[in-house]
Amino acid sequence: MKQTDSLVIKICGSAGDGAISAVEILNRACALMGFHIMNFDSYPAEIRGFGKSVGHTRISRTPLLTPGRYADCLVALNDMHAITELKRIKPDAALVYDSRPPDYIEEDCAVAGFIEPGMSGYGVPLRELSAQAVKSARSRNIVALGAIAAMYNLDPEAFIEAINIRFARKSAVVREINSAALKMGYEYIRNHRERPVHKTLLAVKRHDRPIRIVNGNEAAAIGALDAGLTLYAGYPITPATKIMEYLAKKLPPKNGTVVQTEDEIAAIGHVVGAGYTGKRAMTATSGPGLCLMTEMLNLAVQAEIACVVINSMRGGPSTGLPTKTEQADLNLALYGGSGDSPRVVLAPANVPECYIMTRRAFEIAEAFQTPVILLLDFFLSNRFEDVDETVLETFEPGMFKRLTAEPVSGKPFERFRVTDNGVSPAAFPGMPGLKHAITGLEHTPRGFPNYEGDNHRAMTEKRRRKFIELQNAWPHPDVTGPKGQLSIGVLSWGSSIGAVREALASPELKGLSIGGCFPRLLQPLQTEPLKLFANRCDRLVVVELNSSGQLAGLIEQTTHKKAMRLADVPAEPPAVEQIVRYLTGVLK
Amino acid sequence: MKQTDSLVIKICGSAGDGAISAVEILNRACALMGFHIMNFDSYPAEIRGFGKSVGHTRISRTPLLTPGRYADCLVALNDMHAITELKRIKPDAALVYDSRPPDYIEEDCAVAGFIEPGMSGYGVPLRELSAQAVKSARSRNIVALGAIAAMYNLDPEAFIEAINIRFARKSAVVREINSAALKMGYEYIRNHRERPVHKTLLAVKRHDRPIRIVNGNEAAAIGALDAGLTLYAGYPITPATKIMEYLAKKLPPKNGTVVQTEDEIAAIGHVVGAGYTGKRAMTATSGPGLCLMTEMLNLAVQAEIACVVINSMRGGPSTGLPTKTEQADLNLALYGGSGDSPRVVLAPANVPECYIMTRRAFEIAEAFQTPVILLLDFFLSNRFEDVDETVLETFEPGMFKRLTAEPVSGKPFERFRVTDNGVSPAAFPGMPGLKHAITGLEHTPRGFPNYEGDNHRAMTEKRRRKFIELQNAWPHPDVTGPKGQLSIGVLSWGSSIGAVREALASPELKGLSIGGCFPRLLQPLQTEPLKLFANRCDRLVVVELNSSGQLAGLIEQTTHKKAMRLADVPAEPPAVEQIVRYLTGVLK
Amino acid sequence: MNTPKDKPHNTEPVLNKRVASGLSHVNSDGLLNYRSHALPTWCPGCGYYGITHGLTQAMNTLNIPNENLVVVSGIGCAGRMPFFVNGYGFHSIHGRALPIASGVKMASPELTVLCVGGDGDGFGIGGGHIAHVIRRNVDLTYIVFDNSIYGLTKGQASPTTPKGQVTSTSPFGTAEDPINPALISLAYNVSFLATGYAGDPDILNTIFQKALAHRGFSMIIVTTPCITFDHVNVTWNDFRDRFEPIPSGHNTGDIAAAMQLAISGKNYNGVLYQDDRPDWETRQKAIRKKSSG
Amino acid sequence: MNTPKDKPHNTEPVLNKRVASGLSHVNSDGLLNYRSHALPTWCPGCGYYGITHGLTQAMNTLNIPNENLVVVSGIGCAGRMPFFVNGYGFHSIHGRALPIASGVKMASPELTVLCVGGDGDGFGIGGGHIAHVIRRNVDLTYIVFDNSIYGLTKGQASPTTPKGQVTSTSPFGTAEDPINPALISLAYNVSFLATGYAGDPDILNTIFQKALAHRGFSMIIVTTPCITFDHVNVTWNDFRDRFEPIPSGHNTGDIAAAMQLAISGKNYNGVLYQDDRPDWETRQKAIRKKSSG
Ligand SMILES: Cc1ncc(C[n+]2csc(CCOP(=O)(O)OP(=O)(O)O)c2C)c(N)n1
Ligand SMILES: Cc1ncc(C[n+]2csc(CCOP(=O)(O)OP(=O)(O)O)c2C)c(N)n1
Ligand code: SF4
Ligand code: SF4
Ligand SMILES: [Mg+2]
Ligand SMILES: [Mg+2]
Repeated sequence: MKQTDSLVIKICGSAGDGAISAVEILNRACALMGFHIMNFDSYPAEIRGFGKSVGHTRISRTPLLTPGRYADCLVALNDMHAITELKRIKPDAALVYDSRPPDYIEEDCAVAGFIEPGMSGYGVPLRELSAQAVKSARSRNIVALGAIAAMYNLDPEAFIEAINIRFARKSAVVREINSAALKMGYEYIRNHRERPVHKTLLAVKRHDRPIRIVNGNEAAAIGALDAGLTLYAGYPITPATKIMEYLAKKLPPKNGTVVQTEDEIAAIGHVVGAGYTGKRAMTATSGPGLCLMTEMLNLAVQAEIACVVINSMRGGPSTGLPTKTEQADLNLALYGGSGDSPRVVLAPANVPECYIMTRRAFEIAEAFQTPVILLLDFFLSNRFEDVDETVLETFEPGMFKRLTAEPVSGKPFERFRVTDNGVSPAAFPGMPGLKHAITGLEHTPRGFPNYEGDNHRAMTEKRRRKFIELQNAWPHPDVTGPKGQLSIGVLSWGSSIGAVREALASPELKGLSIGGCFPRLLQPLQTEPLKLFANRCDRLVVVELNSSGQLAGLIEQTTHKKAMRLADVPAEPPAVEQIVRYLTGVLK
Repeated sequence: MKQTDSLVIKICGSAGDGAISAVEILNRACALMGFHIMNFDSYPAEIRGFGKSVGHTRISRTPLLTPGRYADCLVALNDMHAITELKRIKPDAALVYDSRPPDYIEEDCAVAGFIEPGMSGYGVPLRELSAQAVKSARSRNIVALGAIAAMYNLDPEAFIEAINIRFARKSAVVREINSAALKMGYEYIRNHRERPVHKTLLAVKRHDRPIRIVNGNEAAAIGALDAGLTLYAGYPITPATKIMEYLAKKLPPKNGTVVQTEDEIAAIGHVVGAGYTGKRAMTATSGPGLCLMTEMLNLAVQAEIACVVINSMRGGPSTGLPTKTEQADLNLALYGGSGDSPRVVLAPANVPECYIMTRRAFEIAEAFQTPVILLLDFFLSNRFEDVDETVLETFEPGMFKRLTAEPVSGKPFERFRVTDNGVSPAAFPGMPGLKHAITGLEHTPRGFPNYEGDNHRAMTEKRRRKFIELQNAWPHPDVTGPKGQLSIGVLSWGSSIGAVREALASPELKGLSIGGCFPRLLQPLQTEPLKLFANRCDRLVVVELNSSGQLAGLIEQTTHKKAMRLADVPAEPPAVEQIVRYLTGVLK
Repeated sequence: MNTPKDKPHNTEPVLNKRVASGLSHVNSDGLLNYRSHALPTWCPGCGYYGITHGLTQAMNTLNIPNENLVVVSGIGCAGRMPFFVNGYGFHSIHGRALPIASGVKMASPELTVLCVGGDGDGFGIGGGHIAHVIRRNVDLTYIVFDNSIYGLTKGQASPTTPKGQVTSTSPFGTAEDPINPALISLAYNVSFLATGYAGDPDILNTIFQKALAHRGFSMIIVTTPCITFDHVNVTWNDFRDRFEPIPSGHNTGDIAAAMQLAISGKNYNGVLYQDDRPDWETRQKAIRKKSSG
Repeated sequence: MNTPKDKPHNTEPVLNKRVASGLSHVNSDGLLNYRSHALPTWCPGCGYYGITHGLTQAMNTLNIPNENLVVVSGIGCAGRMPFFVNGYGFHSIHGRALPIASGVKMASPELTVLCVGGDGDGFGIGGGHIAHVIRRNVDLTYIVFDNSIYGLTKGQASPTTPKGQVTSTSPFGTAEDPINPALISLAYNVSFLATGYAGDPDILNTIFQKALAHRGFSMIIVTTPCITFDHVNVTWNDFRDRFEPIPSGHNTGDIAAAMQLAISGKNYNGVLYQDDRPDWETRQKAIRKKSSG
């Protein structure tokens, strides 16, 4: 019986088998016990009912950086689908399967036939026990959860609490019979196996603070709510739709408005209109939608209007791979606009950062009167993490503040006054004494169209200058690893940072002269700290999920140093193992 | 009386004064005499009738690289406007003005009052002579042309020929009275001045080949026609509209179709639809329109469809400066698309190249099954050059050829077969035995949607690989200057190349250890020759009309060498003088 | 990393044996002639099967050469159609099927071009294009699969969702009034308009035949249930009763009368309007003649 | 390099003395209250002056607080309007005035939001947005300056250019049928529709007053000549005769009757349709109440 720090569990079934909801209960139970969790399920790409669903979660004593790739335990609610998951389990994994499957499952389609030496089979009569508890096979998933509790020495009471939370709105009977199903699975393992425990997860203290289990989309949506969002305008697109669906429930009670527009151009149009009146507004989309927003974002740059856009990336180009993760929209976010069109680009690395950086995005947008694009991706949008509520509550607003104009009598108002830091005091419709018109044409300080070179140059410079302050005020990129000269400096961004950090902490690389540098602010890039880091490194490696090495190019521009690219498009989150292997190879 | 190689003439008036059409005749006359010309007029930005028009042309014995900035001769058809042009003349310039202006022109508004020492005033009773010749002041511009012929020792017969061409569709009387007006101006100078000649333009041989005077827009349009364009779809936008207007006249007689669509998305949609059937189709737009096309261009990348887009750049961002030149859409052309979305970007440097590269663009698009973006700009679109017709006639098609599939019986057709060079044999609707469906989703070689990592990686690589062949087959960037190590290597692109080449050939810089490197193919960038050049240079300077240094960034990524930026947004073509000054500064 | 390399969904088609044998009677009608070998990825019970059935029948009757058939679609469940038709297909991007199909037809007028898409694709993001294809009268047949929901993105409101309906983006009911696509198309002055419903493939068959034969732009709006994401508006249950035949005596050449039908509040199964003004190609021929004259 | 640094066009406004004195009688009507100090950049003789005149009169009568007035426009000659109005202005991008104006109103419902633009801006590139603002019934007043031409880009065909008209992009005449924007707006189920013409600012004044008072989306289509680029379709000469008052007895609450007027081939000067369904903000209030209940 091994002890372990973290445990990866996969529950696999057809849609309708309850794989995903079992993992939800498992997450909740583990969070109640004080564990950290990171959960990233996979759904069928097509709508039709018979695709494979895999609930995948990792449970750990310490905060998690990735959901892990290989499972310690695979639960088969559907044997056919479970078989295809066998390549993603550890050599010593446990397999939970129905020991009395229905007759129609053919011999060679039973997952139990695939148990290899080193693995442990845990046959449980899932269907039968479920039938005993709830009079149908529907709670097989709950029975399996009971088995898991027994196999990993987890407190069944926490599971029952989680079941009660999960079925809070159902009848007491539902809660009771499902609790019974859970206990049956638990007792079955305890009573029918000599060594019921597969691995022991080292115990932890229960959290003394409230814990929420949220994914990146929810965290960003909550961030927007807490920022005082007035208007959300959006058009459905995977993986961003859930942000709108969440806000559609939560924003109206706060007197805000959610509008589903006719397309993405209208969505960003609404946001820009709202921003122009000084209100906080946001939209969320994915690559194809961001393409359509570029013209309007340019208007916001030229007319200096605050707006926030979340872009959750998926595989591309074009419609691409709508339900797979990728990080290939960086170039579009940075450069997707005609003319010199500087806009702020932020990329959170994990779920809590989705919250924090969405809130911060509104401040930046307002203080610098600029569009801010937040880059999430399918992985980050959909992965669940346990989030300490204090993270949400202790957020300190006001890192950046809007500068509002005061009317000066006799002096015409200069909405676009050329100032040292490029920021001009703003005014909004409704304010007396500060009336003005804004335009997407180049304009004078007062906002009138003007096509002269000197004015254009001054205004172009002004718009660029705004970002120097941001560059200075924003926290420097996280730098990890030994001090002094490094053999390799590894850079990464967004949701890939977790895998890189986990790789750097791995036994294979720990102690080697490798450091990491992880910027969150991708435009304006913080040139000085990046150069400092690059100068300490013999080689630079940039890890990202795209094929051309989009951050790598940016790093090369900034540091004038070659950046090796671990740029891959696996249609899934980066593998820690691949990063370790690559870096080991570079060192050789 | 100075001799000179080239002569810059400005004719300045209100709209309606005929400044622009006088320059047109002047160009034609000079081309007939065998001179080279480069002409770049400026119009009022607003529609209303009383803005300033400046016809600006340069005449030279040798081929021209820029239209020059400072005039040898300024003709004032409107004194008020001409006064504002005085800052753009040479110290020894001649000023042609109406020596008997109408009474209502106030004293201090007469341009003659601004003649400085060193300048030569050429008072001509423009109005009176015109009245004598044509019974109205309407031909003052032609009278002024006569004066110019005399002042620069140019053959008046060539002017009369040019007048006849210009008024070919008018009555013989019109041609005669205008010829008379011309002669009056000519004789007036010859008879009333002791030293009629201001400067002598060294004589040249008449061309023995037919010469056309075309601007970049026309050249590109003719290129598309000669390439066998089937469909032009476009939406009006400055400075690209003229391409559509030209083709609307010329394409229908060739059985083609011009469709003015409801917006730019529909325009590129039509082009992609036509390209999908194997026909040659094109659209032209400017920055705001290109923004709207990015999503569809991505579809063309993913579904591997040939299409050609001309983007004529203007000042930005957003609506920006619609009638001013700039080179700030490079980033958008390179990177404006979600996902890894490689597309070809070409930038011609002058008018003949607009022709050649448009024709070539169709070949590239077809051979590599990809969108091709041609970057022109306001300056290149609107500047006229004399083009030797043989340039057009000697174009050799077939540098790149389309690979068409043959049906193989029993074997399903693989439209997206993974090949060594990334190019898969294509097939088009109507071909029996090769039916297939294409999609913007990631797909298998046969074109079916597929979301697996291995397939996605293979297809992403395939799409990138196509450009290696192009990179190799395309002529290397022009490299000028001394061999061996250089103090400075100057890079530039598009319409700015002319000014850089002129600067490098200037007396101030000639003979110094400065070289130039001028790529036309901007994506894929030709890495090896660029690195080779960069390695020879102590310092790199990139000259371009944008503020962030868009090509400079690309060069840094490619060469891992810092690129100094002469990146300016003057709202006009680059000044040779500024480049000379900058480079001299760098050398110090 | 949790998205394991599973058996590819919807990849190279496998002609499932059971389905193939079940389809053998259909095959005897020659229907498979216009079916590709890929099995539809739609939910079992989706109305789209009925539409497809009507369409394949129509093409079968008209005997359109497969290699001259091009099906262009946008994105959505409906947008998957091109993969299931035996011809050339272009599954393009969301909302842009019409401009692309127009480009196809303008550049290669000898092709038979069919355009299909959902209500969101057509009336939401793509709504700006319809008026202009109609103005040009490009010879396309455009079939809108109107399930009054965004199917592929899992159940958001569409421009035809009734006011007040609860969807995933309108948990308290939609605030917008729905559009009347038939009336709008008539106001755009469409040269052929029919409406129908997925439950009667045979009538759809006759409608599609007329539409395909029409020279000019033909639009067919087919009401169809999304059994997965709409349980209140369009369902198989109450569906059949909603539709009635075009009133006898209706003059399909009378656009005002057609507009009357469109605002009557009733749902009709058949052709509401048709005229024979010149299509785009005919107009272009006139322009070409003029231009060279 | 040939674009010399001339005196800036259309830069910080100079109140030309002669014009100012000429306007003094206007000023005595208080009209300048809603005129900015910038002089319009339109061609002398353009119909837009008449529309502006009618509009300033209407605002003057309604006495809208200047600082609560927001004029949002797209791009085009018409789009320059915000610079000439004494209020807040947003000269945005081509075709997107409606979504932006909607965002303004949704976020700050206390503002009076006016939206203006040309026929190309509104019915060409922006045509896809109209149906949806109408579905939401956002409380905006949208004035379309319909000169049936693209003015600012120098004379290309627009969606309302009559078929066969020679323009710079249609040297052999346009091939497209024009749209009927009034009919289309009614088919979209607009809650207020009026038509008018630039030659009668006084009638426009009364129309604009009604539109501004209407709670919900109001649309006013104003026919106006582009004297610079259209010498055949809409010109001052034949203009006045084309328009007639709304027939007495017309019931503005009857949408079918309004559609009759819209397809009659005649041009009317007045309100064709108006109803009082709840506007967007009212609908949102209901949703907010439900959501917190
Ligand atoms: C530009 C863009 N925006 C959004 C999406 C996401 N998307 C895909 S299909 C769809 C709507 C589908 O609804 P509908 O057109 O009615 O087709 P159905 O699925 O109902 O057949 C959306 C919003 C996209 N693919 N591209
Ligand atoms: C995306 C985009 N495409 C094209 C243009 C160029 N453009 C500016 S105004 C205009 C049309 C103007 O016509 P209309 O809307 O009728 O206004 P008008 O000038 O007649 O008042 C066009 C095509 C642009 N600014 N932006
Ligand atoms: S989701 Fe709805 S529209 Fe899509 S296939 Fe399923 S039933 Fe049909
Ligand atoms: S071009 Fe036409 S629409 Fe524009 S200002 Fe002049 S007359 Fe008016
Ligand atoms: Mg639908
Ligand atoms: Mg117009």
